[in-house]
Amino acid sequence: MSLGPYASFIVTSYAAAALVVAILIGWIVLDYRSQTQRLRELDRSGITRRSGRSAIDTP
Amino acid sequence: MTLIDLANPTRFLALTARVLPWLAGATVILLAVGLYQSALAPDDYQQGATVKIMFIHVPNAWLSMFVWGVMSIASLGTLVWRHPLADVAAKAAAPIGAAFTFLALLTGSLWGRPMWGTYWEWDARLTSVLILFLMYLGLMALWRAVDDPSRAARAAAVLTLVGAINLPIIKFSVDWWNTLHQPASVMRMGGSTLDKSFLIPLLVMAIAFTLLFATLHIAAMRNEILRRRVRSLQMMQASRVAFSSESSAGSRAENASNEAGAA
Amino acid sequence: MTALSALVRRDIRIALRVGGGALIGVLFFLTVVVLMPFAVGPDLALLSRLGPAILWLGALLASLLTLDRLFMADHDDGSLDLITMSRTPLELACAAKALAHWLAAGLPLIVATPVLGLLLNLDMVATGAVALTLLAGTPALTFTGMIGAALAVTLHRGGLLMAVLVLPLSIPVLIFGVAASQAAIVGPMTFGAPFSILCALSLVSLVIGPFAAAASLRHGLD
Amino acid sequence: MQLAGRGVVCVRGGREVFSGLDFEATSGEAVAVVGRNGSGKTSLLRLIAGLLIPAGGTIALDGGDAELTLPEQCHYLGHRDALKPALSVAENLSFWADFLGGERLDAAESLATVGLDHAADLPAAFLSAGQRRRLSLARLLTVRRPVWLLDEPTNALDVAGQDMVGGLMREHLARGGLIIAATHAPLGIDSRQLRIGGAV
Repeated sequence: MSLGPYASFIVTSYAAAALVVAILIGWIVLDYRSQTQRLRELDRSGITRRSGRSAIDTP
Repeated sequence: MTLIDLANPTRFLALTARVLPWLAGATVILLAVGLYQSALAPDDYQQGATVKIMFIHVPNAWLSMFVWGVMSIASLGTLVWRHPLADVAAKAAAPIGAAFTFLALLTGSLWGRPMWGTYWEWDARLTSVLILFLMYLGLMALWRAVDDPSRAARAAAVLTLVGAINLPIIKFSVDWWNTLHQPASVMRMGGSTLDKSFLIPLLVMAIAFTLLFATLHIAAMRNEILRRRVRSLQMMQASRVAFSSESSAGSRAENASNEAGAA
Repeated sequence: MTALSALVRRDIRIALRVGGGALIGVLFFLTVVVLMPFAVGPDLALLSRLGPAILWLGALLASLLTLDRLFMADHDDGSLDLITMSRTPLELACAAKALAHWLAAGLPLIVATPVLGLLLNLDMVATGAVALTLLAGTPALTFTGMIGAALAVTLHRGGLLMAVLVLPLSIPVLIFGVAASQAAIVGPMTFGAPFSILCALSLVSLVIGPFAAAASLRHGLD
Repeated sequence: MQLAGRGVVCVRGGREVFSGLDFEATSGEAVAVVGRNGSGKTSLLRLIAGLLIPAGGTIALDGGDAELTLPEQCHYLGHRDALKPALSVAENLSFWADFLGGERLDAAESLATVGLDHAADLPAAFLSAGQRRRLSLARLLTVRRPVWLLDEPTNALDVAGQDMVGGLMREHLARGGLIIAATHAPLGIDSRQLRIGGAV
């Protein structure tokens, strides 16, 4: 597979797409961690939802 | 399973926890297949190897509009059906849509540099995507500007729907504006029927990216649900502190109203 | 120094948190600049000639827009009373607030400039020149705009009145900012002369702005 | 330490609010400023705090820190809370402690005193009006100032909160502090009354 004279443009496109998608995934994963962490802290300090269930329904 | 079943955030979380790994797996497999096929695709007689940028540009361009469509339906859900997860869906989709639109613009201009000799051309299509990108950013700014998500939801829903109606008009007027000033130099992508060797990888990539969006969107919706849960629990915590320190003096009325506000 | 750095850190934190306005300024800048080609037409040669002027106007309007609430928010919640009473001279506190505003709302404009330069068909040299002049000139915009923000508190009127008061004050900055960038792109003047005047304007405003703002705030106490 | 005003004249918006006002307060003493609405209670506090300029007369503090002006030795607790909803409770308090400077107490301790220690990491936006008032009071405890100027200090507070404010004021007076408070309700501590603006 040869990319011809414009290889750098093609590689940059794919790299940029990979980077942006990686940032999106990273943001979502980190966000999930921080929210569950906060819920766990709230749970530990005895704040529960009205239904009485634990705030974290999913592990 | 119906849409009503999904209305319960707890059930949504439980359901998506099971669906999400499968969705992510399917995305990875399809992306791998799509990338393999686009690597094998022949060069275009006119565009040369730069046609490979299309395999990533077109799915992103498709998603930039598709995500706005998803957000519009979610906005209808907020305004008309008052579906409790609709504004969660709309809010979670906006940053992802903005990211895909950004990629569409970026890969478009990286394709344009070798083809047109310039990174940016005030071409009708590019320009309307740029406006779409700005509208995504404006929507995200609106969500960020208001602390209370349920208050921001209606404003954002109205803006999304107005955008959905307005985008074709903007596109049309930009077309008109552009041809008025610069008739000849606009190069068009369409027109020629695509060869199968391009069409199949393009389709696979488009489906893969749509699946990628679905995965990211559901994950982001889960985060948003959890964020709201944290928020309401924190408000309960704030009023509970008052309860423990003030209950001795018999100020239960104030606390009761606080908790009602938090709930 | 702890007092001033605490003030700077607080203002930046508020600007970047949910509800803060720092990033909306950049978005406004983007939008204004993107609108310009629709007004003048998509002629790339014309756009690259007008580019520096468009970028400067966009930055001017964006920094003005976000300056509106510089003192108003602190006045409304009573923070300004405590700042006035404190052992930190009001002039220094004003300067710290303006610095925080520039860091949170001015710097992002300069970061966004290369992208917009691309849209306006500016080459590398021209984009660099505009970014450099903005880097030297936006502090002047912030520190003169601060006077207007202080007057807005005194007069209990923000928004358009402030724009009318401040825009004439920023004319010199605009002239030398655009002149320096044009000089770098087409000549015939050297870049150095207007650029050093621009830097001088910034330095002068760094001194005058805090004093004028503090004086205006003191007289507006009630 | 003695705070004294002689012949103080207050003019606001072209209207003379009060004139020829004399008052004094010594260490360990609280003065309750009373009077009907519009008689200038808040204006008097703001005059002492240096936030208004008197149209006549003098206000001076004898025996304080000679290097500091009167406003720099005052705490002013006004109607507005000087809180930023975007910042957390602890961030709000530590900002004022850093900015105001001087001798300071542990922030966590004063939050516990006003009953907000559990809410330290929550955004101030979640607080109720009474809790915001408590957070403002925590500022008075964290940063030491000899003169407290309190404008309706028990506003928005429940009975327990009012008792707490009473306790804090007594403690401040015992430490040799000085309090000027504008109030409609009884202050809850032994205080001298300063009536302005004629009969209620």
